[in-house]
Formats: sequence, structure tokens, C-alpha cells
Amino acid sequence: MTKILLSDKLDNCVQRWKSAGITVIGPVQRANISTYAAVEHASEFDLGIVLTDRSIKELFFPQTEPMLRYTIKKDAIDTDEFMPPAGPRIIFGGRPCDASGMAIDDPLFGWDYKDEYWFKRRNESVIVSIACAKADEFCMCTSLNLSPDSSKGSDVLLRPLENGKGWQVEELTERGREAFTTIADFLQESSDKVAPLAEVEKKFDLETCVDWLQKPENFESRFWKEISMRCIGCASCTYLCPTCHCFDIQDEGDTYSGFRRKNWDSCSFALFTMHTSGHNPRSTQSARWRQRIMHKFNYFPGKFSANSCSGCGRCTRQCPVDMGITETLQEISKLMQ
Amino acid sequence: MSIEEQYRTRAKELLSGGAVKMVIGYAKGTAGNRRRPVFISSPDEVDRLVLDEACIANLSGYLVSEGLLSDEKRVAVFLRPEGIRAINILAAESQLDSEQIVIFGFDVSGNEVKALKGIHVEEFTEVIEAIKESAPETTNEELLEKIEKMSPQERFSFWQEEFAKCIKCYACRQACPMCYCRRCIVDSNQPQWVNTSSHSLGNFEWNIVRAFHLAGRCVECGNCDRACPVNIPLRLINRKMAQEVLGAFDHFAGMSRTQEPVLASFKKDDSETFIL
Amino acid sequence: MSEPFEPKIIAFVCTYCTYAGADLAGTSRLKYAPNVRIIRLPCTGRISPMFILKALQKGADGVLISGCHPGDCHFTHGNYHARRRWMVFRALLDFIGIPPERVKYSWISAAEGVKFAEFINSVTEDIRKLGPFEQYNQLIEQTQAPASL
Amino acid sequence: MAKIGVFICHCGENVGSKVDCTKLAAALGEHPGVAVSVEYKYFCSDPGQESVKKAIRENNLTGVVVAACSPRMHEATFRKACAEAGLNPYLCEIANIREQCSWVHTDKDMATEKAMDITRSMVEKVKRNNKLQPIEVPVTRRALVIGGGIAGIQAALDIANAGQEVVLVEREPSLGGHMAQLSETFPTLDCSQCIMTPRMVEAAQHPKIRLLTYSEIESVDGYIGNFTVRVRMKSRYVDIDKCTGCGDCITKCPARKISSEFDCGLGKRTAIYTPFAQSVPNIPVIDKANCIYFKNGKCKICTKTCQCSAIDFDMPDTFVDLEVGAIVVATGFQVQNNSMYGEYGYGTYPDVINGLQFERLASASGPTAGKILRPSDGKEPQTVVFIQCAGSRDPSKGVRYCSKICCMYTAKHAMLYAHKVHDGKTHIFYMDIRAAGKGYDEFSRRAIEDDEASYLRGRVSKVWQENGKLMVRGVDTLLGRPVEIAADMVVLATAIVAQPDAKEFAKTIGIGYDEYGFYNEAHLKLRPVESSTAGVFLAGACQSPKDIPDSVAQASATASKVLALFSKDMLEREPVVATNNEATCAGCWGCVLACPYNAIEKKDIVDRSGKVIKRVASINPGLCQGCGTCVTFCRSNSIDLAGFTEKQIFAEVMGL
Repeated sequence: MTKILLSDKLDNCVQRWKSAGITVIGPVQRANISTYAAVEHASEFDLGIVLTDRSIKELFFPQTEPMLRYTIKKDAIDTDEFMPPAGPRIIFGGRPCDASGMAIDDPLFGWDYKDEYWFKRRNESVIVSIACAKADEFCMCTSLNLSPDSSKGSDVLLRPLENGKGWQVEELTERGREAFTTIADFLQESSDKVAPLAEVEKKFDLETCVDWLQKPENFESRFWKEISMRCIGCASCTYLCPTCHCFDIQDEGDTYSGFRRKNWDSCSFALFTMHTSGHNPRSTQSARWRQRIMHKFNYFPGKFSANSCSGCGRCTRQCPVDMGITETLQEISKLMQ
Repeated sequence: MSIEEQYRTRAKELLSGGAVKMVIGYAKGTAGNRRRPVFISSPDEVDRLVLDEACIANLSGYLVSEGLLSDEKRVAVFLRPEGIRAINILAAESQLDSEQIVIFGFDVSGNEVKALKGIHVEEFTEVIEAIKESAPETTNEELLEKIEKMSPQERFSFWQEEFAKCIKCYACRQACPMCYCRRCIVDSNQPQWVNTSSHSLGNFEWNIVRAFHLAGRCVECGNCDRACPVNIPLRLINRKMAQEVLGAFDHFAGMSRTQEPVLASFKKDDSETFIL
Repeated sequence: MSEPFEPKIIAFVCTYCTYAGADLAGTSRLKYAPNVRIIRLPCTGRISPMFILKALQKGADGVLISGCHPGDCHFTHGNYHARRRWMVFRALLDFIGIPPERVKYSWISAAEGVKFAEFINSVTEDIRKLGPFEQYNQLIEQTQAPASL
Repeated sequence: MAKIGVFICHCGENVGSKVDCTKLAAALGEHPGVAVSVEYKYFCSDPGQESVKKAIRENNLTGVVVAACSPRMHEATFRKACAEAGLNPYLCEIANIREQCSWVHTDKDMATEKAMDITRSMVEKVKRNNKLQPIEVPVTRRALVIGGGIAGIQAALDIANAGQEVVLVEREPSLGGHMAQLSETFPTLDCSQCIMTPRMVEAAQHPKIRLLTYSEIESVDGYIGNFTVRVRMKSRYVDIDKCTGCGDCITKCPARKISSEFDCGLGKRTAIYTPFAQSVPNIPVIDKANCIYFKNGKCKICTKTCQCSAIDFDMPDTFVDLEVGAIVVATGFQVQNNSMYGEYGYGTYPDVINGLQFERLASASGPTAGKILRPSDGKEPQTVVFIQCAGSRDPSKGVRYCSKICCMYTAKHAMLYAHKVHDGKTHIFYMDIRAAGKGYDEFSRRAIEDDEASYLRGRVSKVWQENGKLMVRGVDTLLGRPVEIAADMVVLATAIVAQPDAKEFAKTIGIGYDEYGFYNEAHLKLRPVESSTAGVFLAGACQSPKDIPDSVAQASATASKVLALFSKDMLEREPVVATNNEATCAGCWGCVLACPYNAIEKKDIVDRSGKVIKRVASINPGLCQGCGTCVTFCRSNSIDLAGFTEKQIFAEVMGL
């Protein structure tokens, strides 16, 4: 016997959480794309999809966020700092790969100093993920040593029941337990079987790839140019990636006042590393793509002992020219054979 | 022999004879109906070339990749009529020498792929003229009409909702063959004409500037639309601009390689009914 | 009774014709609405569509663009180029939902002080009737608000 | 760090009465980057300027904003003052709070608020101004004078007499213009030809003047100090170097019934002809349209007659390319097409003529040898009616302005007629008599008092023929009764209008014109002889209707402007020119196409081995006039315009 949550009780849970002052967020369809948004009712959730188009990242690290407002006075500049909105929230119905992504980025945002924006939101969020019963040809969590029911980063993991009527509940953290205690009366004990997990084919051998990446001679390999020749240099892979975390700080305003903002930035852009002098150490698109792969599978693990990829496959799924991490690592695997 | 086979054979001949140094075409992609751009430099690789109804992307933008054409060698490229028009514009705007471009022309209607006769861009003039005359409907024509019927307030709200999704990944720009500037105006921050932040205003400004810079230059290939990861119907704006310059100045982008850019030229009797 | 709405209007004009026409309105002591702020450019050819966007960002409820009549451009044909750009940009703004009534174009020569004054008055009145550009103001307010989630 | 000085001028009461200058100064004093903000009654005065200079020195100002009258008034004044205080003059800007604020608004609070915005915006601009240096361009010391009437001749002679080269271009076969057609001139009644022809000859023989008659301007390129002009010398079919001007060919020419343009259709000429006997040069031209050989392929009597083989039927038009530093436009006027006056019967009744035709009748060298004979039957008219303002001051005929010379020449005509036909009677219909000028009123009084011209204040409604007389019906508004006069001849004082091709020609040279086609001066009062294009000056009736003394005076004024320009080796030009950032230029070259001055060239950027690595646009600062059309076109934002940079304009808007 395990604890289950039936789909038809979901709205009761949403209302309970909301009445407890918790913002409930989950996958929805908005203007022709699927994304995460706050909901009023469970009916707004779109839980049938493989994965949202946009990742969970933006709930913790928005694409643009004001950090402070400045006012220019004659002899001084006044500033008012902004902090993320306060209050607990439950992010319901994301996938384990998205949740893993948040866990992957935690050390990054906390290693030298704690990024308050990130951690304030992290600390006030409960991530309730739903394990995947279906996958598509782009999914690759298994290649990253994760799985469709990976618990990494989630506070609660739900596994779909075979009968489609709800989910088996696994509370993983204290925060998760707390959140589910408030809805305990909507849960029930059941012996309903859990649906089989989605089968996600293993697409490359990560260890082999990392070995190749770590060899200094491969930094200048022709491979980089060939594999990235069709890359057009947009940022859709990085911006939809749950783990890509680079940002830029921009001041925006007029003569009298303005805002200092934290904006997503991308290593795909030529401007990312452009020096004031005009020199660009990563002057070609292949160097930029190499950086992205190296960072995720070589430099980041070197510092934080984990790959900066949770295998969601969004990079390939939405790439305008059908590139992505999968192809690159597959090709590297082939090189090593 | 299918067109795919014909073109593979032609690609092989051109590459083996050294007539072209590269063939830019389509190859199989990750999933069933996905095609990806491929760059074939060896006659042995021509079998990777695929040509079917899924070959939609306009590949002409790759021709202006830095250094590709600077050795004055020829490059062959698979192009639909919109791509051929793009070559004309790129030539008219001095971005490439059309003599260097060998065209593998094709068009798709329904599930059928048909070859377009010709090699050099000038041989396709009739094809382009026919498009201008027939004014084919693009996808989403209904939505375009719907938007045109809206009040300005409704239109503003419609686009607001669409632009709100924008994440400023610039896939639209990067995918567009006409966006060849080495430094885009949004990347110029002294002054910052376009707010770089991906907030409501920044997104609005970016999309307006993009559309304006493409007015009279867009060939409606749809690369931007398909590249957009958040599904903003960008083509509608470009379509509207194309209709505007056609109606006002009889300018159909990419008619010839010597066509004067519509916003760098003028007629003394241009329409000005709106000027008080 | 509430105060009448005083629109903020920003005008971009060429120095040879419309700016001189505005000066003539002054030397003729004509009276017109004080809502307009004039930015002087050498020629209408210099007036970039970006200026219009920035004026809107600064909260302008209306934007005016004016220069020499066709054939009279001090720079021979800067205004012909400008006219094409306006035509296209105007259509774009309209399609995006910025009412054409808020961005007005005119030819005002150095001799047309009266026309200048009348133009400012009529546009100010029109925009007063339209009211504040609420939709754009909302756009700006959204950029100034802290993140919602 | 910016240290901007803001100087707020009351302009007496002009600004001060509508803008609270104290409040304005205080507000600007609080503006970021403003080091000094002061007000004063008249900053343009000497002590005012001194105080600006002192403030610059004492505070090490990095920029100056003078909030005062229009920059069109005193920008130069204050920039000069800044320069004298050691501040680059281009770091000074004017906030126009008079013409565009205090003079046009009534609500003091709102005007003050507006003045604050205007001044703040200008402070933001000036913070981003760059230290510019005037551009020095060499001056070609050769002037082009277009038009060989009295104005053109006067300008050419004045310039040439000062030792500078002149090219004088006239499109007719001879110098002279309209003045050569006149009989006597008001107010002295000296013979026009007698005073005109010596000037024509002097111009033709002047070693510093190159005369190009029967020639037209094809194109004008370049800019002040450096114009390139192409002149088309129309084929005369007579070799100007061989012809001695003996006139035998004219005597023998069988095509003799061609209406003479010079005699306004009242006389005849041959197909090979000089316009008039004293033509300069005295070299005939063949009128291709009327020449028998050109029409039928047979004749060539002139060739056979000519002793010096000067006639060449195959002579082509030739082109002369000129480099000149200044241009004087003296292209003159035309009389309005009288066929517009159906009600006056011009064109229907041969004895209804215009003023210029009357001049030819009165001229000793004219078709009637100076006798006043009516065109229909050659009889001496006993009663002549003159109708003034036949077209002028008549909006329905498209002419709102006063043609200025008609009052005087009509009085003159009445006098000439009275002197020649002693018992003749003259009636003059007029609207007003405008006789302002030295000796002018006295002159018109003489016509009335000594020569018994009968002036009737009123308009003529109709002229018709009845019993061999021209019946003139009008109204005498002073007596308030209709008038009918049976006349033998009617003379219309037709409006002076611009040359029919004046507007097209203005576009060729690149100058402005008004709605009538008269050329626009840079400033009606203070720069009346300069066009808005630097280096192009205006003389004579091409600018507005003028009499001879005014035309001559204006011509001499243009000469002094030209000579002042030629007094320097190098010319300083405003450094408002475009520059291109080659690093970001995408090389689309739309700017090259858009530039009105062909100032943008295509440029290859090569590496050390000479290989082209990039192709960009390159702007020639000598040719650039600073319109900024290229800046707006440039999608990559690579081009910018000094003095009106992207940063400056952005800041101006952001400061509002």
C-alpha cells in the first residue's frame, strides 16, 4: 500500500494550497506554447505533454529581472533594491529532468557567494515532479545517468498510475512532506500499480565523451568546426536549457532614473565574449559551441562534480537547424570507437 | 530518376570536376520529418543529400558566412524560389557575387518536389515574376486578415501577448538570410536604441526594429517563424511589410540582383497621403 | 472637475524648414499649445524610426515628424527618403497596434509659421481627445515592476 | 565628469515675461552635471558674453547651454564667445526658449515647465557633444555667373575687376537679357541700350571673363569652394572663332519671316540671325527649326555667302567642364503668359499688347524704329489704355505678389507716348501707385501732371472690339462709376514671373525656391543675396521682381560675397559630417545609393598581403553636407553624424 493522489482531487489540493497562501504553478498552454505559469485551478494544468517548451529555470532565474532602481540626483545616486516576490510556492507537474536542472545549478549559484535571487526562490519553492510515462526521440536523461523518475531536485515525486487515475506520491524532502501534509486529507492509501516508465534510449556513453573532451589535444580538433558548421548562433538552446545560467547585468534608463537588470546571456552570441577593443577570444561559432559543450561536460563537472545537463533534450528539440548536445556527444562517442 | 537522384548526380559532377567547392543542401535530421542543413565538400558524401517535401529551410544565409566566398570559388546551394530571391537581394546589397552561386532550384507543392530549371540566379527571373504576379497565400492568411480587422487596441493586445513570450534568443535574426550585419543594432549600446532586456518594452522594440529592417527585403521564406522557439507568428509582420512595399512602391523583394533597395531609393511622386 | 489631460508630445523636425517655421510662428507671436517638445535635426532624412520608439518610451502620448515640402529639401532629397521610411514605418506601427493618430507627419516650410501653430494645436487637441497612451504606458510600467514570480 | 554651464537669458521681457527665469535657473542648477546655472537680462550683450566667458574659465566648464532665442539667431555669437574662452565652440548649444516657448505660449507655468524641458534636454545633448574642428576645404578661385542680363553682367564685372576669374554663361545667343529690349529707363529716361551695351562689351572683352553664350548648365556637383559644373554649348552652326560678324549671311538668308523673339513678335528675323544689332558676341546662330537647309536639305546660301567658311551644318553641341568656387545665379524672369487674359483680348486683338512689346515699339532700334504704331495696321494710336496689375496681385491668376516695376514703367510708357504722339490721350487703370524709390514718385507725378496721363483707380473687366476701336470697360472706384473708353491700343502691365524652367533649374543647382519659382534667399532680411546652399548666390529678378537699380545693387552684393569667399585659400566648413564605423559596417552600400551628394564611396579593406577582407562604405567629409540620410538608413547603426550623433539625440529624448 502506498500513498496516492487522484487526479480528480488535484483541484482540491490546488485550492487548499492557495488558501494557505501558496502560489501554485504548473505547466500550461499559453499563446501557442507550453510553459510554467501560476494557476487558479487545476484544470489549467497541461500534464499530458512530454515536456514544457520552456524550462522550469525561469521560475528561479527569470529571463530579465530588475535588481535595483536608481535615481540620479545632482550629487548622488539613490538606489532601491528589489528582491524577488516573497511567499511560498508549489511548482506542480514538472518533469524530473527540469527538477534535476535546479539541483545542478544550486552549487553554481552558491559557491563563492550566495545568489540571493536564486536561493530565495529555491527556499520558498516546493517542486513536485511527475515521472515520465512517455518520452520522445529527443529525451536523453538516461544518457546523463538520470532517469524518467529521477528524484534529483524534486521535493515530491509523483509516479503516474497505470489506470491513469492519479499518481503515487513519494515525499522526498522535509519541505515536500510539509506541503503534502496540508493536503493529507486528499491523499489516500492504495495498491494501484504504477505505470511503466518511459523508455529513454541511451544515446551515448558519457564517460567516453568526457574522456575525449578532457584531452587537451581535442580542444583544437577539426571536429568542432564540422559539428557546428550549421549553427546559426542563436540562443534558443541556452535559453530553453534548464541548466544554462549565464547572465548579464544591464542598466536601463533615462537621464533621471533607471533600473539595473539581470538578463539572460548566452555563450552562443558573438557578443558574449567580445572585448571593448574589438578582439573576440571566441571569434567563431565553432569556438562558442565548443565552449558550451566543454562547460557542461568538462569545466562544470571539474568544479562542481556534476554535469551541467539534465538530459531534457530541449536544445535539440527546438534547434532551428537540428543541432544539439545529443548529436555532438554521439559523434564524439563515434570518434572514440 | 527522382529529383533527389538527379541533384545528387549533379552535385557529384560539380564537386569532382572542381566546379564548386561545396554543396549546401539538406540531410536527414534527428527525427523522422526533420531535415538539417549539410555541407558537402567531397563527391563521396553526396549520398547524404536529401531532397523531399520536408526540405523547407532557406539555406541562402549560409552563403554569407564569414570567409566562405572570399576565395572566389563557387558554391552550390539547394534553394526554393524564396531562397533564390534571397540571393538576388544579397547580391544587390553587395553581400555576395552571384556568379559564385550555383543554384539547385526546387519547389514543393503538396508532397511533390519539382526541379526549377537554371543554374545562375538570373535564369530564375520568370519564376520570381510568376510569384509576384500570382501573389500566393502564405500560411496563416486567416490570422492576418483577422488582425487587420482588429481595432488598434486589439492589435496592440494581440501582439503584446505574442511578444510577451519572446526570450530574446535572436533565433529569428540568426536564421534570417537578410540579417547579415556583423553587429546588429540591438548589440550597439551607445546609445541603446533597443532595450536589450527581454521585458515587455524590450521585446516590443526588438520585434518592431526587426520587421522594419526587413521591410522590402523579406522574401517570406519563413526561417524566422520556424526558428522561433516560442512560436511568435513573425511571418505575419513581415508579410504585412511586404504587402505594404509592393502596394506603395511596386517593390517585390529579390526581383533581380540589381534591384535598388526600397528604402535607399525613392520616387519624387511616391505616395504621401498621410503627410499633413 | 478634473484637470484636462495635458498630452506629452515630442516633435522631430528638420532645422531648415519646420524648425525655421516654428521660429517664424514665434517671431509672428502666434500662440499654440505648450505640450510639444521639439528636437532639431539637420534634415528629415536624419529622423530615424528609433526616435519615435524612444519618444514613446519616454511617455509621449503623441509624436510629430515634420520637414521640408517635397522638392524643397535643403539637402535636395533627404525628405524623399524620409517619406518612404515613414510610409513603411507608419504601416508597421499601425499593424502592431500603435494608432496612426498618435504619430503624425507633416511638411511645414520655413514660411509656414501659421501652419506650424495650427498643426501643433490640432494635433494636441486630437491627442487630448484620444487620451493618454494607456497601452504603451502599461508596457513601460511592466518593465519597471519587480518580477512577478 | 560633465561640468555644464547653463545661461538663461531674459531677452529683456521677451523671455522673462513668460518664463520664470529664476525658477528655470534653480531647476537647472539641480540637474545632474550642471555646474553653473545663472540668469541675466541680455546674454548676447557684451557684458553678457563676458560673463559666459568668465564662467567657463572659472569653472572649467565642459559644455555650455544658452537658453535664449533661436540658435538661428545667436548660436554663432555664443559659439564664438566659448571659443574665446578656450572652450571648443561645438561644446555650446542653444536652448530655444524664446521663438519656440515664451513667444508662443501664454500660460507662464506651462511655458516655464516647457523651458525647463527644452533646457534640460539641451544639457543632456551638450554633455555628449564632441570637440569638433571646422573642416578646411580649398577654394577654387573662379566664379560662375549664370545669366547674362544686367545682373549677371554686373556681378561678373565686379568680380573680374577685383582680379578673379569669372565664367559668364548665357543661354541666348547674346548677352543683354531683358534690359537690352527696353527703350528708355525710369526714372531718368536714359536710353537702355546706351547704358547697357558698353557693359556688354566690357564683359565680353574682359581678360578675366570667359563668356559662354548660347550655353546652358547641364549639371552642378560639389559644394562651396569646389563646384564642378558641366555646360552645354549649343551648336550655333557658326564657328565663333572664324566668324567676323560681317552679317552678310543674315542679309542673304531667304528665310525672312520668322517672328523675332527679341522684338516680342512685333518684328521679323532670318533663320541665321543675331537677336539684335548690338549683340555680344556679334556672331549669328542658325535657328535649326526654321532653317531651310535643315528643313529641306537644300539651300546653304549662307555657306556660299560666308567669306570665312565659318558656317558648319554638322557642328555638334559641345560640353565644357568647369571647376568653380562660387556660383551667382542671375537667371532673370519672364513676363506672364498674356493668353491667360481672355477678358482683355490679348492674342485675339493684335492691338492689345504687353508692356515689353510697348518697349520694343518705343525703342529706336525696335521694329518701328521708335514710332508708336499699332501692330494691326501700323497707324499711330490716338488713345492708349494702360492696364496695370494685369496678373499681379491677382490670386485668381496665381500671382499674389506685386510685380514691383509695372507702376513705374507704365508711367514711363505714358510719358514716352506723350512725347512721341503729342495729341494722344492716355488712360491708366491702376490699383495703387507704388512709386517708392529714389526719384520714383516725382517721376510718376510728372506723367500725370506734365504729360497728362489720366489715372483711373479701378480694374478693367472687359476689352472688346467695336467699330475699329478697342472698347475698354472698367470702373473708376474713386468716382464710383463705370467707365468705358474707346482706345486704339491697350497695353497690359503684365506680371513678372519666374522663368518657366526655374524650378527644374533650382533642382539642378540644388537651391530652394518659393511657390512661384523665385529662388529663396537664405534670410529675407539678413542674407538676401545668399541662397540656402553655401557658395550659391542670387542676383536680380530670379529672386523676386526687381527694377534695374535693385538688380545691379544685388549683383554687386553677390560679387562682394564671392570675393569674400575668394579672399581665403582655405574655406572653413561646419564639421557636421557623417562618419562610418568600418568595423561594424556590413557593406550593404545602401547609404551609397541614398546619399544625395555622392559623398559615400565603396572601399575595400585589405590585409597586409593585399587580400580584400572586407568591403565597407567610406564617407568623403569634403562632399558630405551633413543631412544624415545615411545614418538613418544604416541598419547596423555604423554611420553617425557629427553634431547630431545618435548618442546626442538619444540623450535629448531621454532628458525630456
